[in-house]
Amino acid sequence: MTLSNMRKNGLILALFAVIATALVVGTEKLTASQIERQAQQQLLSTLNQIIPPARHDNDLYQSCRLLTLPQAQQPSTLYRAWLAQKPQAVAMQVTAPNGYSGAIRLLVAVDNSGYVMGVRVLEHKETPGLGDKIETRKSDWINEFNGKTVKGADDDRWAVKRDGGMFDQFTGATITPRAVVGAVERAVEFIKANPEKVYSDNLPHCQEQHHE
Amino acid sequence: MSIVSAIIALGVLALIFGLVLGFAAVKFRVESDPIVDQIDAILPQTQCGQCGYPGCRPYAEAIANGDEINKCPPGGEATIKELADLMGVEAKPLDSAHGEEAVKTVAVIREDECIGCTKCIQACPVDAILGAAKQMHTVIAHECTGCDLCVEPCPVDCIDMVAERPRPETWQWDLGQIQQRHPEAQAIPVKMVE
Amino acid sequence: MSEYQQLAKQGLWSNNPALVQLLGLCPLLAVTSTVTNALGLGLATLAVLMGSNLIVSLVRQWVPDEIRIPVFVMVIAALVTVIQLLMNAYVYGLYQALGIFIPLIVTNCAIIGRAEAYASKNPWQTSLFDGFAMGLGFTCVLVLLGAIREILGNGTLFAGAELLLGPWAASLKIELFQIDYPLLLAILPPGAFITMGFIIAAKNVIDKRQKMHAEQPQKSVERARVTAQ
Amino acid sequence: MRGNISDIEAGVIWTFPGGIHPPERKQPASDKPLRRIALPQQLVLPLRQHIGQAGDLLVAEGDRVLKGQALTKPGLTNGLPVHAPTSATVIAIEPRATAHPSGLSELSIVLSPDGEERWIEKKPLADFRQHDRAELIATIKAAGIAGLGGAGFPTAQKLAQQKPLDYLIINGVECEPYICADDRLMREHAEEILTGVDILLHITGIEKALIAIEDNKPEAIQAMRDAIAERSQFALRIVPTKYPSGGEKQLIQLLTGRQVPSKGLPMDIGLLMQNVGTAFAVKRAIIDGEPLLERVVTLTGEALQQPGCVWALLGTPIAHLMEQAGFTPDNLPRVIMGGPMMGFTLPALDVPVVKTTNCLLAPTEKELPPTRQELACIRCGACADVCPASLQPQQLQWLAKAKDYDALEQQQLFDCIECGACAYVCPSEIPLVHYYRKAKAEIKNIAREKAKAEIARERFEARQQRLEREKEERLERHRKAAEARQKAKQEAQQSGAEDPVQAALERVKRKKAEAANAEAPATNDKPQKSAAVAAAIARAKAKKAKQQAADAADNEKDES
Amino acid sequence: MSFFIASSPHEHNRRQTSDVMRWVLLAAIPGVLVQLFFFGWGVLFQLLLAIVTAWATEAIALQTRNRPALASLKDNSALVTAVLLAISIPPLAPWWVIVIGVAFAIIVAKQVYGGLGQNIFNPAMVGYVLLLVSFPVQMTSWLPPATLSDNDLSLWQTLHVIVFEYTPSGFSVEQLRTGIDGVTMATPLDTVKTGLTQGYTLSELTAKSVFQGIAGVGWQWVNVAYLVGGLVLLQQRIISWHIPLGVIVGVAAPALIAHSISPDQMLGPVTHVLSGATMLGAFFIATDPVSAATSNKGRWIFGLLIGLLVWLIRSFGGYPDGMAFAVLLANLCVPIIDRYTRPTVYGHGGSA
Repeated sequence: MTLSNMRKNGLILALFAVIATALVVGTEKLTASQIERQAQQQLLSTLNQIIPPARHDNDLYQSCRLLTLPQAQQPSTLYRAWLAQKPQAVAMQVTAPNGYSGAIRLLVAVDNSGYVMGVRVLEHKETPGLGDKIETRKSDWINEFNGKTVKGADDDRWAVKRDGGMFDQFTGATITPRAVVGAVERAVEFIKANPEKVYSDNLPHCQEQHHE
Repeated sequence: MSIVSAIIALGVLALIFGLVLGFAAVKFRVESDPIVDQIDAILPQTQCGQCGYPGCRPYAEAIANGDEINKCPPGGEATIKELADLMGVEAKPLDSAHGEEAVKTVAVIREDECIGCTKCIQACPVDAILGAAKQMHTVIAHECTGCDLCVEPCPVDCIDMVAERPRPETWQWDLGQIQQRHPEAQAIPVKMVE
Repeated sequence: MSEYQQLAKQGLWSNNPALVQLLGLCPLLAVTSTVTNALGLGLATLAVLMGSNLIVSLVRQWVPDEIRIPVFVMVIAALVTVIQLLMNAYVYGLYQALGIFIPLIVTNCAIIGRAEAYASKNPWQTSLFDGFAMGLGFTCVLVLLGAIREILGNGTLFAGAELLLGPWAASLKIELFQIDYPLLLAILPPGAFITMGFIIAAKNVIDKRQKMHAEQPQKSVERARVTAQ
Repeated sequence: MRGNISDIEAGVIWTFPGGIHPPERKQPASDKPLRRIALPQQLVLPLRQHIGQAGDLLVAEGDRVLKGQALTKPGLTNGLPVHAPTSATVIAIEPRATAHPSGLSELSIVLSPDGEERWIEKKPLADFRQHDRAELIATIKAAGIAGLGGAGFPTAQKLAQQKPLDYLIINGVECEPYICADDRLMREHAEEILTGVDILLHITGIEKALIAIEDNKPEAIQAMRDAIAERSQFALRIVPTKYPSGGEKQLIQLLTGRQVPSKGLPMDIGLLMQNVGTAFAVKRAIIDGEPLLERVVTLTGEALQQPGCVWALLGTPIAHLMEQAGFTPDNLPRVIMGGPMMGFTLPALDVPVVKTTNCLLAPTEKELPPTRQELACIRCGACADVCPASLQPQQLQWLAKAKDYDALEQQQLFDCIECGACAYVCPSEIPLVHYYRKAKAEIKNIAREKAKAEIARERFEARQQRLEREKEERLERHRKAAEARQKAKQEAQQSGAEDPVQAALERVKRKKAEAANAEAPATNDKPQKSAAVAAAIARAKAKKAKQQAADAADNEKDES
Repeated sequence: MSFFIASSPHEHNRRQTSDVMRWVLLAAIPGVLVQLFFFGWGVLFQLLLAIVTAWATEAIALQTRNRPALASLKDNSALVTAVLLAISIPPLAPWWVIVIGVAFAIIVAKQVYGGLGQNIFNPAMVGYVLLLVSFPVQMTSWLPPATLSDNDLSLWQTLHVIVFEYTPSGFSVEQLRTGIDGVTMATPLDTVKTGLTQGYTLSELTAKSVFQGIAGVGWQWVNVAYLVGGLVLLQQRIISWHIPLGVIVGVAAPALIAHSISPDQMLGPVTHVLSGATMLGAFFIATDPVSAATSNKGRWIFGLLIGLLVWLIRSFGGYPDGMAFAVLLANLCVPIIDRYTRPTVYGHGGSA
């Protein structure tokens, strides 16, 4: 009685498990390439917003390289744009750790002369309606960076207006813009100071990238 | 390769758990508790049949099988609440199709009119009427549940249902009641927020 | 009332999983900041619910009582994973917005609740329909909640519909009014709780009104004679 | 911290949680000496004036009785007799409104005094130390003494308990506003009270008596202090004025730091408490041989022209006392039996003074305005702060409103002493005590109903079994009869005799014919009865028809 | 003659709910006056708006619930909610801020729960948190105290700002907030909060003009005034001392320890106690009987919990002040506190 019941239950449950797993695995196989394509498109559309197609002739997605910034624990991702074999611009993923509610991930594009081409927010957890004005969907504040550059190591214009800088803060939220400004400043400063590192051919390729 | 191993791993896991469950189902079977007894204990035992069942026990069995809990007028709101707690369902208002919650009554036989037909004795569900054929009958008041099943069978209509007389020790602290007895008194209304 | 009508009424109103059973509140409250998100999660839940009800109903004869829960869970988990993968592949934008909440559908008690309460006892046709009705009821509440929160919090409706329905849907977006100071609370999680409370209250009010207006036919039940007369 | 003997001996006064300080208003009644009032026209003596059963009647209507004559004899249980407070004629024995908040009636003996005050023969035991315990207790019981403080527990019963006791506490606290009956008694009869206490000590064998008085009665304290000067077993304890320090449990906590366990009695913790009035009554019963015939009643309130404390015979109608005190009601006439905190209003003034009547308060509307509209509870906790039993009145109130009786019992509703402190302070004027009383009554009723339902169930099941058994027996009988018939038939057929059924039928026919012949002389008995039954049925039918006709007429009237 | 019957007790101390509430209102007057002095006429307009809204919404809500509106309005409880909320928000906040806040407090936090006595949260604080979460810009736009302000707004100008969000001459609130040193002023606690995240030390921050005095210009006197009002309430036995003392100790004790360990990062106890909403919270908000614990021991715990939470939020949380959140969180704990601080009932083995 006990044995037959055990056998029956065990086999049925195993059967279901096998079928269910097979189903999941099968779907995964079928959709894998499509998912990869989607992720790629998503990133490309962002990249193309800040590095216009006219400025490059290489495949930005394939140009991905990893670079470890000084004092950073994890490497940052770089996308480098070339036009006729000449380095044109680089888009760098940076993280502003001191957002109002956690880290803000940014993509900062800087051209070969050190001017900001565009900044986009990849991910953030700021208060909706307040800190989320860093998104282009909500406000065009982030475009304030376009065409700016850092002069010297201690450029005190790179701060929000309340702290005496040149960037607006949003009413009610100073911490978020402060964090973004700081992170962009660091990125621009580094790229401007180290073009040889950024455009170096020896950087490792991104592996297993964009597995969100 | 990973596909096959994933499927095998899950299959084996499932097999093991299936075996364990199959084993547990046989070994740890519990007999269900006698819910009918618990329900029966809550019902007021008037055996009046207003619920549509012949007696409280049959109604308890019906509830255990999923019948509504709001069919007992003698028990009223309190009984419904207790049943709702026991059965884990929401308390509903009393189903008025079965009658209204009324004051507690006792059957009284007007003894000089009784002809001794014993019909009420047969009707009484709790044997609370004393008497024999062609002898005058009387109700044992403290055994009467007030179900009024004896009223209808009486051929000479000599049974009355009278409200239980309040005694000082059963008195309900209702200032309105005092006024009924002493019409000249006036209650300063105790304005209670119910 | 036919069985299907009965099921539809149950799912959409009288036993609505979100409003009455209060099941699956976690994803419900987390993603309903816009109509689009709400609709996306609602449709995903609807699909899972129909699928799980159908499968559970079909296999119910072969599943012994002891292992029915693991089997149901497995069926649901597999379905959700499949749907998650499909969304990732074909509605990527929405997937990114709903991302972390899709797996939560597995633990949505509404789904296992229906499998257990209905599909495991009924034929596949009605079970499928029950899944549809319940899922639709759930989706409706989600969309309603999303609409209220989106209007209060953003002043818009159907913002981002293109993520779900394709580029043409971008024109669906309605800008109701431009607000300088949106009611932030509405799009924050507490706003979802409060709005949900009001929706449930409104449902109860409607039910009560209906009950008052519907004149109860005065029926009377025959007393059982406990004893011989 | 359970109060130990040395602390108690040292005269430590503990404290109890909560309590309130309502205006005392003992004056002007407490300033006037005790006085006697004119005999009333009638005395109404309810048979039951204490906690327990009523006694059996010893007199009948029309009997003449002497002062002090017992009118009832206690039954086997905890009963007490009642006595004729003066020589009189029994004019009625009937239910009369009794001194109970419900205004319900109880069987009472109505006396018409003859004004002669002829005493029955007294049997004093003046030298009480020569008599043994049982005899003294029997005398106290025969004197009908019940606790005069308020509860009315038979004193003899309290004394008869055999438990080791540390202290006898004499309660002269009288903490309720207005009341000064014990105050006056102590001022004027300190010596007698202490003699009573001596007797109580002798009976119980307790070493020491603590006499507790609130510090707002300096004259009484002085009188008692003077009286105990020579008595070493006595100690006076002055407790600070706070309501309800005179409550039995609270006073015990004040004097000994001990708490009476829930549902327990003071004697469980080695204490016995008696009221000063009771001690006085004991003295009179033992030393003078006079049963309990009268008590001190405070007549007070601004609606009375002559407030003061009076000696009132038990059974005196309240109306008579009111008349004597010059009752001039305003537009909110009220008479409260007891004090303003725990007393109850009387629906009518025909109720008598009973053994527990310590005060009659007739306030004007301005003096004690009626409660206003109950407002929502704001959970301010003022009630919990003043509750002497450390209950959570606001919680209890909510549970009582929700009729959650299980939770009420869990939160110890039955430890509420109904002192009214919570309702006194409630800013929302919620009649808290009223809710508790209703809930308590309801819980007790439910328990009664439950017990009754259990009996009903047993009887129902027994009946079902009986019916089942009878049915089986009947079937068995039928089966046997059928078998027998079958057998007989077979036998008959075998023996070739005639069919027994046929024979039986013929026998019956023959009998009937005989009966028809014999009918004429036999009519005198049976038919007459059946005629009476028929008449009864006919009468019932006629009544029913009339009822229906009347209903129909009513309906018509309604329609028109 | 007809006699009146009633249930005992027949005596009552005659202090009603409305009296209790009236005393709370009276005791708030000194604080309101000080606020009026430092922050201008706006305080008065906010009070008026709040009171009108409170009465209107309470009346409508009661009407909808089929309850007698007048009797409940007379208990003054809506008035207390309105006043507490009005004095908690920036005086120049647009008119709709206070209207939304009070309406939400009365309808959702009070009437939806069943009216006075049934609400588990302090209605005024629910309204405040709603506003703070929903309109952070308006709710943090405090003016610099009058003595430090560059602008002196007249009655008419104030009204104009509250109604149209600009002065007749077109200045926004943001511009009005500029102090005498030309920098936009924040409250002392706000200054500390933002300053510390920028890496300043406390001594640098407290050197700023807002910190003149013991604990910040204006705010210290506001707190002192509420303390005075609170003492009146104590003296009148409207509130018991357990909650206020608990709150103050709950703030000051951890502040003292933290300050002595890390004087450059952690504010001292005196600053904590005399800034922000400490005194208002301790004496007027936390003591709301409906949502507070009921036993004395429970009140102690309740007060300490609020104080500790306030200190934690101020020191480590996202907001410069945390009274509202602390009170609401403590409100949540009240049933548990009440459950476990229930005194032993007489005769159940408790000590005497």
